[in-house]
Amino acid sequence: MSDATQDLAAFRADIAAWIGANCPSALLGRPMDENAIVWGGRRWTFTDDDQRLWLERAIGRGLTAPRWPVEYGGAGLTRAQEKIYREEMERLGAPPPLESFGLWMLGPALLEFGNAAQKAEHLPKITKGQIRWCQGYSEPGAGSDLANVQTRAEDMGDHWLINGQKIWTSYADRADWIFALVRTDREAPKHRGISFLLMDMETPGITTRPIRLISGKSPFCETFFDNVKVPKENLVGELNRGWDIAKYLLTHEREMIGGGARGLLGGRSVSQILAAQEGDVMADPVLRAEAMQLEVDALAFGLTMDRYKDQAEAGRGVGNASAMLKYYGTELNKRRYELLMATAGSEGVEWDGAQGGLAPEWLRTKANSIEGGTTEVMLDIIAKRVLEMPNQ
Amino acid sequence: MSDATQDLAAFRADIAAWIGANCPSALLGRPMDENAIVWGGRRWTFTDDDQRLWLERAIGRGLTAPRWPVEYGGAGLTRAQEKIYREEMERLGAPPPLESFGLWMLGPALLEFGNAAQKAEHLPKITKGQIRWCQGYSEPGAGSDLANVQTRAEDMGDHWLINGQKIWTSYADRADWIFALVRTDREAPKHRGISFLLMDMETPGITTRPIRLISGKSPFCETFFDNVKVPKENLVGELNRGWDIAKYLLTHEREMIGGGARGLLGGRSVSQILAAQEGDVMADPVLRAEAMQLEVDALAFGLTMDRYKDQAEAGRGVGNASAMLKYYGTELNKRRYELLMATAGSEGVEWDGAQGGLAPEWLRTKANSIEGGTTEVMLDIIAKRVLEMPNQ
Amino acid sequence: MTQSLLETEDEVMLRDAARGFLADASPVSALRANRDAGRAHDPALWTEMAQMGWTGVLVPEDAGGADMGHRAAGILAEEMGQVLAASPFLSTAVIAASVLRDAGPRATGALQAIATGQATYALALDEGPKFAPAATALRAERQGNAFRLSGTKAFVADGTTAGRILVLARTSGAPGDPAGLTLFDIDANRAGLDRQALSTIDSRDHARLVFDGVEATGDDIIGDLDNGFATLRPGLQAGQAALAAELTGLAAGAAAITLGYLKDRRQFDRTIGSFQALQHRAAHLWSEIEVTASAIANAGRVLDHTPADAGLAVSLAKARAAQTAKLAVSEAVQMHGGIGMTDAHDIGFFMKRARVGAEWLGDYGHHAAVIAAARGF
Amino acid sequence: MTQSLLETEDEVMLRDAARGFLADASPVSALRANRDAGRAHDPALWTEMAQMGWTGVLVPEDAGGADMGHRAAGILAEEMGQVLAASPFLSTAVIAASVLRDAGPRATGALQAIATGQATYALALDEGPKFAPAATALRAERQGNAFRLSGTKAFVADGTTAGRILVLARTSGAPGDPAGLTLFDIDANRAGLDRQALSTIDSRDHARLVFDGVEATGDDIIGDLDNGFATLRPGLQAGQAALAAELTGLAAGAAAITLGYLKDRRQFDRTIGSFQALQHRAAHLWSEIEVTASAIANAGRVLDHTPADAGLAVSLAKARAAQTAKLAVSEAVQMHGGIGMTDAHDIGFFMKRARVGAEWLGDYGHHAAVIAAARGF
Repeated sequence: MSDATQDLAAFRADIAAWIGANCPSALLGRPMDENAIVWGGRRWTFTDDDQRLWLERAIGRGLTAPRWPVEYGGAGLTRAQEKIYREEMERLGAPPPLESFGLWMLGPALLEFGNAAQKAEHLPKITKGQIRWCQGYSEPGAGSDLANVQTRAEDMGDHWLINGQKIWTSYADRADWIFALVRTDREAPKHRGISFLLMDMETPGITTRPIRLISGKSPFCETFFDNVKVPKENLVGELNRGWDIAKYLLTHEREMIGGGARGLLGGRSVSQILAAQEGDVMADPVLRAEAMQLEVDALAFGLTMDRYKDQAEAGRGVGNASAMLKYYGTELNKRRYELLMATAGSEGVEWDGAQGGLAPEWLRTKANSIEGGTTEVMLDIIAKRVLEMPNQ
Repeated sequence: MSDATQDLAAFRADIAAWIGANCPSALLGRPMDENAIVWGGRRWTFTDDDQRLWLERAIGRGLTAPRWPVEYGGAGLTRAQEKIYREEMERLGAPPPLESFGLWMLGPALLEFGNAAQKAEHLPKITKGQIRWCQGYSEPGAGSDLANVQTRAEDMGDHWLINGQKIWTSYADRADWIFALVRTDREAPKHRGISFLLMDMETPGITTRPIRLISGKSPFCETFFDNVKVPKENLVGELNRGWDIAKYLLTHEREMIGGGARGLLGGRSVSQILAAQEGDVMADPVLRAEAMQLEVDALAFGLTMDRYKDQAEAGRGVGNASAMLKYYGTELNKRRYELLMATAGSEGVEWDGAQGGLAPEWLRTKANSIEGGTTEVMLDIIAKRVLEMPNQ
Repeated sequence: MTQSLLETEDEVMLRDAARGFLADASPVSALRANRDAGRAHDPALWTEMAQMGWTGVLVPEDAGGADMGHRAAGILAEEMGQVLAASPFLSTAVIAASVLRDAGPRATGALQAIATGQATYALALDEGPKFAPAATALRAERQGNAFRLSGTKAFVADGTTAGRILVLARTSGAPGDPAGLTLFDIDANRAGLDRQALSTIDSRDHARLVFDGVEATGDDIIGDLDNGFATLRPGLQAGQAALAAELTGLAAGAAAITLGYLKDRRQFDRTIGSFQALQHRAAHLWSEIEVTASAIANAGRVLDHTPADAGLAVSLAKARAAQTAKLAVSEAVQMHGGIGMTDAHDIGFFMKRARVGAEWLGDYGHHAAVIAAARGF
Repeated sequence: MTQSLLETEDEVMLRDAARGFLADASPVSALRANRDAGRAHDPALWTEMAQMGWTGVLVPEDAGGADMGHRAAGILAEEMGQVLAASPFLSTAVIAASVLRDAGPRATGALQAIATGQATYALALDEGPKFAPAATALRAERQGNAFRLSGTKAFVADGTTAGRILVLARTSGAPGDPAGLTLFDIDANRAGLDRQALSTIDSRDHARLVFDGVEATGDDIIGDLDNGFATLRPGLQAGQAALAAELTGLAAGAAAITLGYLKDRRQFDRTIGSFQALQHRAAHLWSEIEVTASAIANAGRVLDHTPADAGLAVSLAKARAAQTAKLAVSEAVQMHGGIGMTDAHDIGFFMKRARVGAEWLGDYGHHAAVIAAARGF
């Protein structure tokens, strides 16, 4: 056994012991429904004390952001160590102490594109769960054409003046800050002239309105900017080069959403769910065949996620192939929920019946193949950039 | 009961009696494999005397071309009568006395576009099975772009001079005459400048070469034209307006191929074939579900063919919806043969095993969605012409 | 196949009239308004349907009905599906009317009440999450001349609003046995019957019905004792065919809205309907709807002309319709993109109703199995 | 999941070397030449494979093998699939070698003969049209110390050319019983064995083997009497995994040829690869191949590291590979249009081999059922 392998084995034993000693036992193995997620932020209230305790302890060890530098509240782990940490968390059934768009999206962007002051100001508040972020990319009418940014930021000398509207801002009504794409040059070609800006949601002129979805829930908002004054130093990266940051984050988001296809079920496999169904719906050869095919594809996709993770951890990027993960993972998740609804029969069509929240979850999956780049855009990316097929 | 209905009932009784009295009993219910088809032509040899007798009797009553005028050797039936004739033929298990591209394609074109002399010359030889026709549309390199006709016909005053090459000419090596699209104006836009020409295959300068297919069979040929002299009167319709005739025939062909999806199996349904399979392959839920789904779709498609036939018989055209019949019917037929191969297991992969000619038939179905307009072209037609979706 | 699947002139006129009426009287916005008001359907719409003769579409003329037949009922259901019009049409005018018209002169009054729009019915059948009439366990215990009904019906369409309940109960045998069932026709307000409204995704009236010793007499029995499955069959088949028609109309409605959107909406500086990948998918969807429409027409024709042999035709219609509606609403929501996910847009209503319709009266697998059995495999 | 699915440096080198060698030594044109010459495969190619150590890929080093493991065997099979290279690699170097390496010191000579390329094997297993080892009916009747084998093996890959036959025979019990089977290793020229060549669509060597009292002794038995199913399992799983790898390589090969065609071919005045509907289908196909490649890599890793638990991983690989190859060749032929239907074009060879590979050693349904059982439903 090499030294490196020995070190990792030691790390695994160490981190498993730490999780075991620090994660409140009531949290272990608890189903990961919506109420179990800790988002943090100024207005956050914990469901119970165990959640608070677990977050505090994780912050103490930097484990809300395992791979971030220690100076920003991370744990400074290597890729290999982070993988082991996540494996042990999953094995022990410990929930993530904190989830946030700050951890997933803004943090990586700041680490790559932010200046020293921005990192020092924002990253620690993310790792400590003090500030909850939301994302302001899409605009009404733009759809898949994300670079069609109309929200304007005018340079007023000592500040930016923002006017416009964003849509699909996740939980903007509960977020403290927003990172957004704004147009800073209206003369430049579409993909130029966009900048990446940070704004406190409490700034005068920012209002939000939740969007009610077909599932009855409102995880997204419309967010309006009416003469909003933003300090000049809130610009991330170069002026008019915000699209570079957006592309970086889009690839990042795709991998996350594609991978989330497994996560959304809280780790339960199709087979486990079927086993829990009432009656023998699997006696229907149509449903049985669909379940078998889904299980085959889901297992193979899970291995593919593992393979791409290994590739990323080996320092080789995933690049445009992330479009495949996003495409395949979200379509698979839609199939999964169609099957679950079909096996649940009439119980599945109740908002609050014996199958609990199945119907809203099913409807929610329909957005999987739209948000973060539609299935159609993913297939375009694979065709054009991976397969290098010609334009007309 | 109305007079018309009474007349039809009498016609049904009459035609059934005639079929019963005239079709040799050895032919009734015989499987419609390739050897059972009577194509006719100068070089035709019957498999047996019953075939010859049945053809002669059918010719005597005009039933090789039921709806053609009596003067050309048809029976002059109405649409409703023809439908009854076909129903009774099917019910009694009587085989078509004659099949040919002359009956299916050239005849309808001549009846619509030909002049009196052309009809008098060619139609009787078709209905009597004396002349076998083939079709010269496609050219190498043109693919789905049928209007990309390069074979040239030069006006030499007293004759046309033909030079060029056709491909996918069905049974050209056994045909007596060919009807072909030729370019008569090289300056005009692509769809103009094409004419519709008839040629005797024995004319000097015409040669054919069979194309071997992946099924090992050669139903198609390449046909070469090297300074072929053709009489001026062999032009059908207007000069340079041959594309109108081609379009007319393409719609006609599509309906035929789409409908052939049922006919290709000689009337046997999937369920009958499955019932004849060795062992209980239907115990496999994947194959069972596929068989169920195929049966559902095939039954519904059969009803759709009936509905469109009724519509055509009611004097309302089918128009561009024929693209749907062609698309759906051929894709269905491919699914059917994929299922049959899967249920046949290793017996299916022999060229000449216990499943007989299944493998070549399966491979042959792969051309269904290519010939007569590809699936992609059919979907384009539906999108553009039926749904009126915009061009870019 | 002897009956033409083409629509007769009368049928074309009926369809046009229905489309015109429903566009005004019950657009999708009416469903939204009903939902927001916590109302399963609008009694005024039902009154208008009665005035047009729709409630009596399957009621014999001597009971005051229009007796237009199953193909006509299917056309009405298709048009209702196009705009998601909510009413007790299927439960009452199709299912109950089909059962009662075979029940002899005693049922004339009930049929009259349906034709006039005064009576509404619900069919209390399934006790588990899947369609399974033979699994009926709800017992009707004989007590002298009367029966006491006890048990639970899990999912009853129109169950909270209907004035009368057709309930399939076990009078002998054990659950799983298709024999030993009896069909009762009882007042919905009878003592011991608890009707619990379910909150379902299609915003229509569905209920759990708990029978706690509900009293019934021999007069409440439709058809023969212990032979309720056979009594119910014409109603079930009529309901399955009409529900299939509704789903096909729903698919066509969702496809039409989507096609309009594809032609309007611009992105990347072009109309999104000009993207070939979307064109091919739209063309495929149109083909599926077209093929399913044939199965719908056929089911209506067979029920009208040779009802004894309708099993295959009805199951074919329901199987195809469930599958086609699922495809249509999936494509519709996906092609609308984000806006299709919002409650403010109508398209989500189509997706939710399609799911309920796919389950009610037998899912795809149930009907495909009927077809396979009929075809000998 | 502890083993990384990424290829090691050695594996990348092996793949590159195999690709280079096969492109020269066995392009698709070689398969065509073999077929036209009425030859199932080219012995010279086999000799070269032996010289490169491929025939010994699963033979232990002490028997003269390279012992590179199952992942390596899969990489070789994938590369063979890419160009449809025909050889007894699967039957001999994978299946027979995997069986024999567990058979103790007695088998060392046989393994040596495989590693040097001198011995070739065929596995005589299926007696009906579907993979069903337990259904084995071919009997080995005991006569003193000897056995007499009688019966028919319906579909034996490499059956006419192999020098030796591994035959699964029933020594007790009845057909359907997985117990009571015994695995024999006999010379292919033994008296009473009639090998009838089958003409199959993939132009490879397949045969019907008729055993008419073929004599065998206890020395010919591999493993234990009546326990042949267990003896065969490592060979079957290794063969299934390698066949899955071949099919995945075949899918990738067909997709690559098609992609090249789409980029070259012009129609309607544009490159057909610029049509978005074809782009989306090509992208979908690429995604499926990519996902299947993970299952292939995983099966190799599991067989190398935890072979006792390989059932799920192997069936996952075979199920995915059969499905993916079917999609790939269907799309390939359709996208080629007419030219793809001609024997003169190579793409048809891919379609034919994919069909045989989908059936051999268990079809999609067989392996999906194994997975469902392993996953508890």
